[in-house]
Amino acid sequence: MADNVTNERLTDDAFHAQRETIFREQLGRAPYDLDEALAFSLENAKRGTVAAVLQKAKATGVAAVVPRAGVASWEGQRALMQMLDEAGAAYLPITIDSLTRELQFAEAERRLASSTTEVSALNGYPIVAHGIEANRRLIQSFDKPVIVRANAVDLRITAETGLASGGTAFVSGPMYATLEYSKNTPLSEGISKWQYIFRLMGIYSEAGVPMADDAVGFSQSGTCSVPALMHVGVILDALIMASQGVKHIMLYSMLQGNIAQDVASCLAVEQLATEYLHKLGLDDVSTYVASSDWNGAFPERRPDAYGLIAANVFAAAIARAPLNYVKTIDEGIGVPTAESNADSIRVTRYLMNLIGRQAHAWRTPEIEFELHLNLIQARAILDAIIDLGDGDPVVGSIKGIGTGILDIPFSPNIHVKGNVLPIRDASGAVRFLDHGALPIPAEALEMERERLSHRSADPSALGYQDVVDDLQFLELDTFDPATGTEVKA
Amino acid sequence: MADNVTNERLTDDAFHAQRETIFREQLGRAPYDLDEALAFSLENAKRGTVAAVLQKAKATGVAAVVPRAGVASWEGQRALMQMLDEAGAAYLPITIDSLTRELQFAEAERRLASSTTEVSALNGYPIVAHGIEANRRLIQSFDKPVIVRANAVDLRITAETGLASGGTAFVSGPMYATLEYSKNTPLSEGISKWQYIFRLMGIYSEAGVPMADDAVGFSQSGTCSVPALMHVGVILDALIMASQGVKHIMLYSMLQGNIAQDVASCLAVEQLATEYLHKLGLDDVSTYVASSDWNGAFPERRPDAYGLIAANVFAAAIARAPLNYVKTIDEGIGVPTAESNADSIRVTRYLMNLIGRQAHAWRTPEIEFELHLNLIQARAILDAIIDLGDGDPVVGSIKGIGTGILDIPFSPNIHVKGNVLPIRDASGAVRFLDHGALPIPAEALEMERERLSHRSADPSALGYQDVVDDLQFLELDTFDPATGTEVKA
Amino acid sequence: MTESLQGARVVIGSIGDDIHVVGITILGHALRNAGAEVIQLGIQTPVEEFVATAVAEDADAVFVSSSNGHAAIFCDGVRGLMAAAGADDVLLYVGGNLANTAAADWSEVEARFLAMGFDRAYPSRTQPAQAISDLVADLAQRRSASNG
Amino acid sequence: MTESLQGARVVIGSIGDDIHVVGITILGHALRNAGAEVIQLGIQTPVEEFVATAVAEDADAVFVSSSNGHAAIFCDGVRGLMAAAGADDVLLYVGGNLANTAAADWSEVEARFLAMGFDRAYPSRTQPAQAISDLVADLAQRRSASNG
Ligand code: B12
Ligand code: B12
Repeated sequence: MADNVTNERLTDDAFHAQRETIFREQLGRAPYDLDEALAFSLENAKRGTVAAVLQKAKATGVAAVVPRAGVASWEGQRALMQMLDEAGAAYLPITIDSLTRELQFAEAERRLASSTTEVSALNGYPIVAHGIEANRRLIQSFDKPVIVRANAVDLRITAETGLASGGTAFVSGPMYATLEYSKNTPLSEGISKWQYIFRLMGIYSEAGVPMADDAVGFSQSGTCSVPALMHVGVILDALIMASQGVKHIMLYSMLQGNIAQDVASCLAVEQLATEYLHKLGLDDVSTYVASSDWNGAFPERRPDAYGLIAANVFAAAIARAPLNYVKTIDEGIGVPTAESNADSIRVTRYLMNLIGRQAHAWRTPEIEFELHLNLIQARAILDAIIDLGDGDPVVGSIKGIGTGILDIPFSPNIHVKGNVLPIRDASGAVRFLDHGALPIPAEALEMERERLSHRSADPSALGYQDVVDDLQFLELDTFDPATGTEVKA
Repeated sequence: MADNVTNERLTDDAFHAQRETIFREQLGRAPYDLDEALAFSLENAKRGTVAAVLQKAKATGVAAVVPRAGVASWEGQRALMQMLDEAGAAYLPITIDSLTRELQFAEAERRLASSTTEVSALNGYPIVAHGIEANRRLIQSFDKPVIVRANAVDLRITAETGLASGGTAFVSGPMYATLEYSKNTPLSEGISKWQYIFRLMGIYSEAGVPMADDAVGFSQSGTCSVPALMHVGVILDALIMASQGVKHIMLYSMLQGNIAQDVASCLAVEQLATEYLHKLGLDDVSTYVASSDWNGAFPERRPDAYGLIAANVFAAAIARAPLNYVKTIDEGIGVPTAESNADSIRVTRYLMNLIGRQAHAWRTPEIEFELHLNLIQARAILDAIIDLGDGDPVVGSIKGIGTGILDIPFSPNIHVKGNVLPIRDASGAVRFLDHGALPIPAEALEMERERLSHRSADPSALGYQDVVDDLQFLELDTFDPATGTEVKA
Repeated sequence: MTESLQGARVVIGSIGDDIHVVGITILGHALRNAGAEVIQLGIQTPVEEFVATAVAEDADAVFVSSSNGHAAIFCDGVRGLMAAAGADDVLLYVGGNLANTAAADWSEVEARFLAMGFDRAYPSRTQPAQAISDLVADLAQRRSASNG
Repeated sequence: MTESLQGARVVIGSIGDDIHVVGITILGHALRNAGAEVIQLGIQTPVEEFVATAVAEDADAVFVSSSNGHAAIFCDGVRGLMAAAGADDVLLYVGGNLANTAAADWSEVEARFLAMGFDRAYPSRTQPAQAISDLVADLAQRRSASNG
């Protein structure tokens, strides 16, 4: 199957055959009753959906702020979600543990049994182990809609369970799951497994439950990356989603600390999505920019983390992103406490409000510079991939990984060339130190080179060690206690 | 005496006569031995001065971050300063309690006796009650220089004590102390008492100890105010200081939440100071913009306070202010704990560093708009005042208070007309709702009217209640928990 | 605009060495809007001036504000001096920022000021509407008590 | 560039279901710079693969990394399987982010992993230089112990 994967929509037959197989193989049982699940979901969706929240946010200009969070026990997860609800999350997350994601359902169940409301032995909520009935009770105990958050190559059972339980949004796609999260999986396999999930979402949507999905692309690598390259992944994920019938797509834009570049990144990803969805004739899709707080190494000290989150919110507010995925002030330490989750939402909302009022004043020439650069880079790569696939982005991506016209930095996946390296310029904006075989236009390379020359008179002297140092850029611990000032790097 | 106050420098005779009188009247003793104090100070200044810290900050572009803090007991104050030192304060504050400021030295001494290291019965450090010897031990126990912070009409004994104890900077001036801090004192009296202090600082400076002073002007009224009007006070204070021989002046610029206006405010106050000091032939004075975190009602919740401080730091960093007076995340609650002081300094430093690197990208047209507006308003008022005094700003100010060409909002002082009212526009920038008799040029009024029209189609419909509501603007508590979004005002 | 304080006479000011003017400005404005006759003493009002004004103006209530952390220093004697001046029936309210550390617990602070003889003590951020409706109630109760 | 690990053979990877790759990438790079022969297993390495590789490659040390909060789940069996494979003399280090909550106390976490049989356990944010100098010391001690 994985050999001739294309961007075609899965047929009903193929979908249902695959459905039988995975339920039998992974759970040793027949599939959930889909009609029952759709009927439940339709009823449940009357109470609200993630798509509706996002539509409202886009229309009113008041951004939805959403955290990520999951613990093992039902009561613990209930308490966590209640606290996030009160803190003002626009919709509520259920983040799934990584044993479940890796299909180790039995082990997840064992660890759930050894977890208490206070102590979680898992790094998320084992949604399969809890079972649909308990999940529904959990979800229906809140007024706000729920997103089920997970990322891995094969989340078909997790998605089936999450959607049947009343979740109205899901996370991720094949680019992120395969190339940023898996060691051995070929991209073709990741795509085909995710196409199943998107088709499932399509079926729910066609039944009247508008399912939404986070297109993460290469935007959560945990390292800095050139925004255009992150967008390539987002757009490819989005095209694959939309082709299977997903109608509401959240476009990730990870914020990296250089505000002009971050604003441009949010603007670019929306523009690119519109362009390329249109190019493939997928016009009836709604998109929402999801600005996402910095996803790499966070400062350990809370005040610094507040500062970093503030810098991110500035960018998101200026770009008027309708959705912000917020990190917490405990990110650099460990799984956040309930209180720090609430505090992180509050500081985000406060600044969204304050800066949102003055956003129009901050569309600067620097943002236009970054936007132009971003667009010409992303279009060059996307066009080359789609051409390589003779118009099919799936075929093009799979081939592109082999030739390196699709390549990313710091990938754990053995099939990725890994010749690309990002580096920060003197202002903290992210550039290519090495663009490998990515078809970056000469104009863009020249723009980047000029910017890098402010960091080092001879940009070619910048090397791997600078890349490594940059990984900790936002920890920014350059304080000299003796003089009470920051020592400039 | 107060009747014919001018901007002339105090003669040595007048100074020493006044010195004898105040020591006798207020402390019932002879003045401190000035030669001994100068000798001590000169020796002590070798370890560093506030002026030197500021010179370095201005030269390197790495801002000095300084908190304000004072408690009653010596040990408590020592512990507080040590913590601020470790947190990275560029120089250390000793804030004086308000009984001492109001010359109730005996009562302050009684309350000191009932204070412990843990519990302070006073809202600051009673510097006169502690005595020079103890103060010197306190100041000399730190490597960093010390600023003595106080504000009131008559701080002559406090200043004498602070300087003789080894402080190398002092706070405030007659505009702030008289018009923002006193109910009955006429401006002439406030000016003449502060001229004494500035002359004292001049004497130290001439002896080789470069004393620095915060020109606060109308920048700490506790309410929002049009920046140009705040600057008028700062410039008048600075001119009076410089005329008595103060050579290092920190120019306050209070940050109010609209970042473009705040950046412009920092740029304007420096430009105005240079212009008007030059106009009066006072060219050998160094000035340092002191961005000061919002000084009005603070949000009660810590994450909100972090957000507000972050917004302020953005402005300060873009303006490249060499000095930032930081508020704390506990400001809205009460006298801050040591820990929240440290946290507030840290978040400030983190963002100064991060945003400082990208400051050049944010000199926007909006900032130029605000800068132009600020300058034409401030120059019109300052020129009118100086004209009224036939070239003497002191004479002009005193007359101006009577005619209302010098007027401020929310003054507690009975001599102030109080016809001026500030109001926020839709972006949070502060405009005149009523400019009373201030000689604001037509061009400026038109610029403001246009901006206010975005808040209300009919700006003349905005009234006193809107002003009152605006006082709590930065508490911004518009959160709707049910939807998890901010409800726009 | 509610006129529920029609006829009531309220003396208001910041006490002692306190220079915070914003709270009393707003509060005075709100009391006036609610129909009261407001005698605004402004900042740094000595205890004696509160008492003398209350007597001279035949006040129904005195609103003492203190924000600078020195409330405990200056508020202690108010009730005693009022009594000595024969004005024991005047309502005494106190508000502003009565503690002097962020760590203070409000219920303890409140108890302390009630013990000093204030009829009501308010935490910071009290909305004027709250104080106004309390005053309406307290005045009504007085009236019915003196009628009954 | 210090070459103090010349000749040492180090197996490194993220364990179990962990996909965090940045830490092991940097650490591998640093070990290589210090002269070691690095066998990089990448992310999601099963315990069995650590053991088999250590044996096959005749490793001096195995660096197990776990960041995702599941360290306790996967690290328990490493020492036992190494012993069973007759490779009991291989140094076992573990690092990354070993607790699974921000509230955890490091000394307790460390004790737990040492009890599992690791020679050293490291808190998050450990600089590679620290681990390298510890490894130099541990290897030197082994060598002198086996010589003595
Ligand atoms: C603005 C301000 C200033 C301005 C004041 C300008 C002016 N002329 O008014 C300046 C900068 C000058 C200032 C100075 C000082 N301040 Co100040 N200031 C503030 C601040 C930021 C806001 C106060 C305010 O205007 N609030 C808005 C108004 C509307 O609210 P409000 O005053 O609470 O009043 C409302 C209610 O409380 C109620 N209310 C008030 N009084 C009463 C009375 C009654 C009977 C009733 C029913 C209701 C009521 O009505 C109002 C309705 O909205 C507060 C912190 C904060 N809240 O954010 C600190 C604060 C009050 N200040 C403080 C201090 C310590 C000082 C100084 C001593 C600082 C110093 N050491 O230099 C000096 C005071 C010197 C002196 N001699 O008094 C502390 C008080 C500490 C404490 N009590 O625990 C605070 C809390 C700051 C802090 N966190 O440390 N300050
Ligand atoms: C980037 C990141 C990600 C990226 C990873 C991308 C990638 N492919 O690597 C993404 C977004 C994909 C991700 C996913 C997840 N993450 Co994550 N992630 C981070 C983050 C922000 C930075 C990690 C990092 O790169 N640090 C920089 C490197 C250089 O530091 P390091 O890894 O600590 O390594 C250094 C040292 O520790 C040392 N070291 C490391 N290992 C070893 C071993 C030995 C023997 C020695 C001597 C030294 C050593 O060497 C390095 C030298 O500099 C951290 C939080 C933080 N630190 O800010 C969370 C964090 C590690 N993640 C966390 C979690 C829970 C997850 C998820 C489970 C989230 C979820 N529920 O969806 C998933 C994992 C799923 C899975 N199957 O594993 C938690 C872990 C909680 C805990 N342990 O208490 C953290 C702490 C975030 C948090 N506060 O909740 N994550």
